[in-house]
Amino acid sequence: MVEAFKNSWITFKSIFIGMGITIRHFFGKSVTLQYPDERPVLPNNARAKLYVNIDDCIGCNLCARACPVNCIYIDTVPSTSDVDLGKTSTGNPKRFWLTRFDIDMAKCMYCDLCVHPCPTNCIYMVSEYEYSEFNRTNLIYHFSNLEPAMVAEVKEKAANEAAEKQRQREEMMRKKAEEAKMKQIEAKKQAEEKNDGEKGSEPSKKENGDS
Amino acid sequence: MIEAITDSGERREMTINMGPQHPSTHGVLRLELVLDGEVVKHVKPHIGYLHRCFEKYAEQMDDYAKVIPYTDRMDYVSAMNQEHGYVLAVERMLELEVPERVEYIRVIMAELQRIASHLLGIGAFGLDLGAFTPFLYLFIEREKILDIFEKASGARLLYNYMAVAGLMRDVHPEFKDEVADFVKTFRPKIKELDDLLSYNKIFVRRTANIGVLPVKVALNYAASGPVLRGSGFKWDLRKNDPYSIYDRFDFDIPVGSGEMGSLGDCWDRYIVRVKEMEQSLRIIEQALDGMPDEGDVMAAIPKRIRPKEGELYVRTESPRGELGYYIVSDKSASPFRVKARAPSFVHLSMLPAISKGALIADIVAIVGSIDIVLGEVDR
Amino acid sequence: MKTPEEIIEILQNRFTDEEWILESGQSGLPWIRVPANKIKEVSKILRDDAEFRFDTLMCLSGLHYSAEQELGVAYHLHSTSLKHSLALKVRVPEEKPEIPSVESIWKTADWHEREAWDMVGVQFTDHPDLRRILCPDDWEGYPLRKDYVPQEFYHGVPTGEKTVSEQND
Amino acid sequence: MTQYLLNINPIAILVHAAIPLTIILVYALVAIWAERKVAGFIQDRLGPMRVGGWHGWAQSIADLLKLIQKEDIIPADSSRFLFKFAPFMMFAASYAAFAVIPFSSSYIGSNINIGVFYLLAVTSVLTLSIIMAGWASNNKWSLLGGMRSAAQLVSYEVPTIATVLTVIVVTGSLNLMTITEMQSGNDILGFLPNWLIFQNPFLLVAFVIFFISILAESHRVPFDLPESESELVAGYQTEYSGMRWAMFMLAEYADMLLLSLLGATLFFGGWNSPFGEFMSGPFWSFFWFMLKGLLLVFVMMWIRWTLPRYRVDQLMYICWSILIPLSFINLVLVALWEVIF
Repeated sequence: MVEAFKNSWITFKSIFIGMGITIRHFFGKSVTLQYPDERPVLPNNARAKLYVNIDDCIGCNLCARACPVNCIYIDTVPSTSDVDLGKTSTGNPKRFWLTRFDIDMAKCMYCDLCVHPCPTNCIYMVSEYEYSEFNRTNLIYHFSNLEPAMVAEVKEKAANEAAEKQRQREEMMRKKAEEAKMKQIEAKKQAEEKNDGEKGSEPSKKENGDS
Repeated sequence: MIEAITDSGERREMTINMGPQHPSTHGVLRLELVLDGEVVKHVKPHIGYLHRCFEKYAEQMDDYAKVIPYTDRMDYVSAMNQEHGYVLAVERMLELEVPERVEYIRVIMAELQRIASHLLGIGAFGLDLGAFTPFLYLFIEREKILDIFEKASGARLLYNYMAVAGLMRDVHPEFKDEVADFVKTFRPKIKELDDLLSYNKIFVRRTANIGVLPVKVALNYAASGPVLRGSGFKWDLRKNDPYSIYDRFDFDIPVGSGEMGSLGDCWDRYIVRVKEMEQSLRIIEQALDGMPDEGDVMAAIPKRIRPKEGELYVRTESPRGELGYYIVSDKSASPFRVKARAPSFVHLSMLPAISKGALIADIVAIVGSIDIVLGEVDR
Repeated sequence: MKTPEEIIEILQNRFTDEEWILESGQSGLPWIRVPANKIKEVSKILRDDAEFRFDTLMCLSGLHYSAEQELGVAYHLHSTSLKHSLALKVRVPEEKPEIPSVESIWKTADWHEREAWDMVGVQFTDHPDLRRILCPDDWEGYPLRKDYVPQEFYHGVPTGEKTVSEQND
Repeated sequence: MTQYLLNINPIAILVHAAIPLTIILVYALVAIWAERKVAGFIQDRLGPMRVGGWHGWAQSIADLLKLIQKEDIIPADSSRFLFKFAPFMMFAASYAAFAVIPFSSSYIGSNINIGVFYLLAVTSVLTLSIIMAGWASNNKWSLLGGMRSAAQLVSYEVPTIATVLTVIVVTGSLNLMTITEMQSGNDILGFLPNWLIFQNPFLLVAFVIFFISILAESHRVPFDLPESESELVAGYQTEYSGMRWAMFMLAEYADMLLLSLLGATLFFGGWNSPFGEFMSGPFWSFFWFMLKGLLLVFVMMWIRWTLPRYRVDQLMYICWSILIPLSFINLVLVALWEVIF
């Protein structure tokens, strides 16, 4: 009986303590942030969205290779000799036209792994977090700033130059091959001549040696 | 079902599916309950609804570092601890030494994460028993930890902060002050939690003597972490098999005492978590004192991580228990096999053993008290 | 506290008909290769013998050695009283991947073995309830085998990543 | 009988029926909003803030509009008639009980001399409608919720009635108007109002038991087992949607108000002003009555957002082993006190 009363007393006491805490919070301050009116201040290094400073990109493909989910797509075309693409702000020379630099943010898992290998620090996370879309394809961001016509032109140019280079290389190879052939022939000739001479001289040497 | 009640005389059992969409299964877990009235005769957990082939993905990555973001997603409530275990395993494989400062930051992060994870676990446990308010009070505190993480790593939940041989980036300059501040403001909140929930008589009556797990059964099931400690077994990998720099810190291992009911019941498992948060605070304080202010956060390693051929099993104490990584390397750049031994997986497998004869409400309490995260169970 | 070397010596004395070898890679930790038919016996001794007292099975993992066409199972044991650890490994050919279950010795092996069965297809004989655990019951193939090709459709639902994105686009 | 029916004035009946209905509807809209605000403030949140401007006052109206538009889903294998009928029956039960509540010194729906008895009898129909809903849904969770609620309501009716009996013992009347009138005046210790709760120390105990019982009767935490969301998903409401679900919600809140008002009538002087003649009269008495009732409702909300929930067997234990014996002992003690003093 006494036990039962004690138990109920403890129950009531713990309930009242709990109610005391909740009523204190009732009159306390709330922690809610009224979202569209007030916005949370994200730290500078918040990882919310990938951004590429395309002017600094040298098309090295390191980020795409570092991505665990393969959400970065890069196509490059080597620049032709008549165009100087300039240098990045970090001083690396640019050697490629970036015909395509797409990031599928629907696939991205914000792991930050692509940021670190970049030699020119041109790919990084920004703290912009409101970019929902109604259509999934809108989440594929195109960073390349080349016009389609330009892309075609560049591609053609590059192809031409590549063909030219190939041709040159082939010519060189041919020349080299010819030269080598000539040399071989000459060498053969010389060797034959030598041989002819040697045939006569050798025995005399031997003879000398023997004697 | 209609036969079950129109049938007069004989008792008939009712099979009921709890989950995969149920408010208190902590994710997509399905429990097949065989009921006699409200008494549970058998429980059969069905898992796999959240299976994302972590191990297969790990094998297909061409870099050991690329696995780290996936480890985050295993136990998404304690991502830092998951990373910690994995990078430790790879570092041991490579026989690497990491800078002092890195070790300290890792420990602080891991302990903060442990607190954050316990806050969620405790809160959700209260929520399962119908106490909504403590859950949100604890979330306020958890947010503060996440703010610190966000400033350091840039992300709030899946950090990818620890890298093999170091950290992805250095902590922000005011990191130490913020953590110290958090430790100071958090201590009184534990007292408030005790008053509001832990020693509330209704809560105690709901949890004491429920889901009793004897030590012998716990060891046979390889239970670990708070579940094992709740059964009164003093076992903590941070003390018993020290990794990182845990041997430098002075802290206690709280164990269940059967204070409110029998040893190893839900309340014991719960209170172990509450007490563990205090111990984590102690570790954080000591680590803050010992942490060097300056220093590199990355050891020199080759660009491509290629461990020698071999294998090892490394275990760490995650908030839920022993988190093991079994890594097999075949000398190539991608791991031959990564197996994660998830504590929740093991703990969930003992659910049938400890919940015989319980009521439906007790099943909810037991599942809450072993604090499973389905992302880790299914991987 | 015993090193694997000491343990293997004791085992050698116990099972004289087998030759026990301690295997190891160039890094990491060594393990003991156990013949498939002996694993249950060995496990029982390792758990109960006063010299070992391996009371917990920390981890059980299935492996697929595609080059050798073999399946493997690694057991990681730990003793909470004597504080030593040990790794065992069993390897069986792919065609007949049968290994006795250790579920009756360490209860935790129940789900771990189910996972190994589900993932690499090791058949644990006399396991009480060997069903798939992570994949659906009627899934085809063993996902963690190196030569695994996912089935294209599961009950009419495409499983591949490509088909899904093509549908959505 | 026919004579009686012919004497009825239909317009008077409609007016009498409309007044409690208006009160219930307005109260339900306010109370649902208030519950969310109370929950919000207790949890350091703000609760609804956007709809309607000031602190989201129009939130429940918006919810109501949304619920009206929602599809009315009826499970395929359900018992269709019972499924459709149950929510209305539940609301009808609590609505009918308002007939005998003396809202003001000059208004009571029906001033019958067995008021309390009628009220308790009508509210027990609630049990029936909940079992109906739980069974007709053809859902196992609903069924469990329905069974729990049947057991709970039937059990807790006993201590409720026993504590109401104590009041009847003191007042000697079953008419709620009479009971209220008996409590007017400020005579106790010179300043305290003549409310029953101050008249007799054992009536205080009776009130505590009564309050615990009405928490259980209106399914509030810590006794919200029939719909305990973390165990039974939503209990007997699991399969309901749209307006039918809203009827349940309405009935639940109406029930809360009904029992709180009953408590205010029985123990806190009903519509009597706490300051004697000051601020009395038909309007003020309505104000005081609602204030007392709503304060009790607030305490119910406050408890809800503080406490965890009891388990079903503990609930039964509390009722049968503690509250029922205690309430009957208390009844005897109250009677003795009345005889002695």
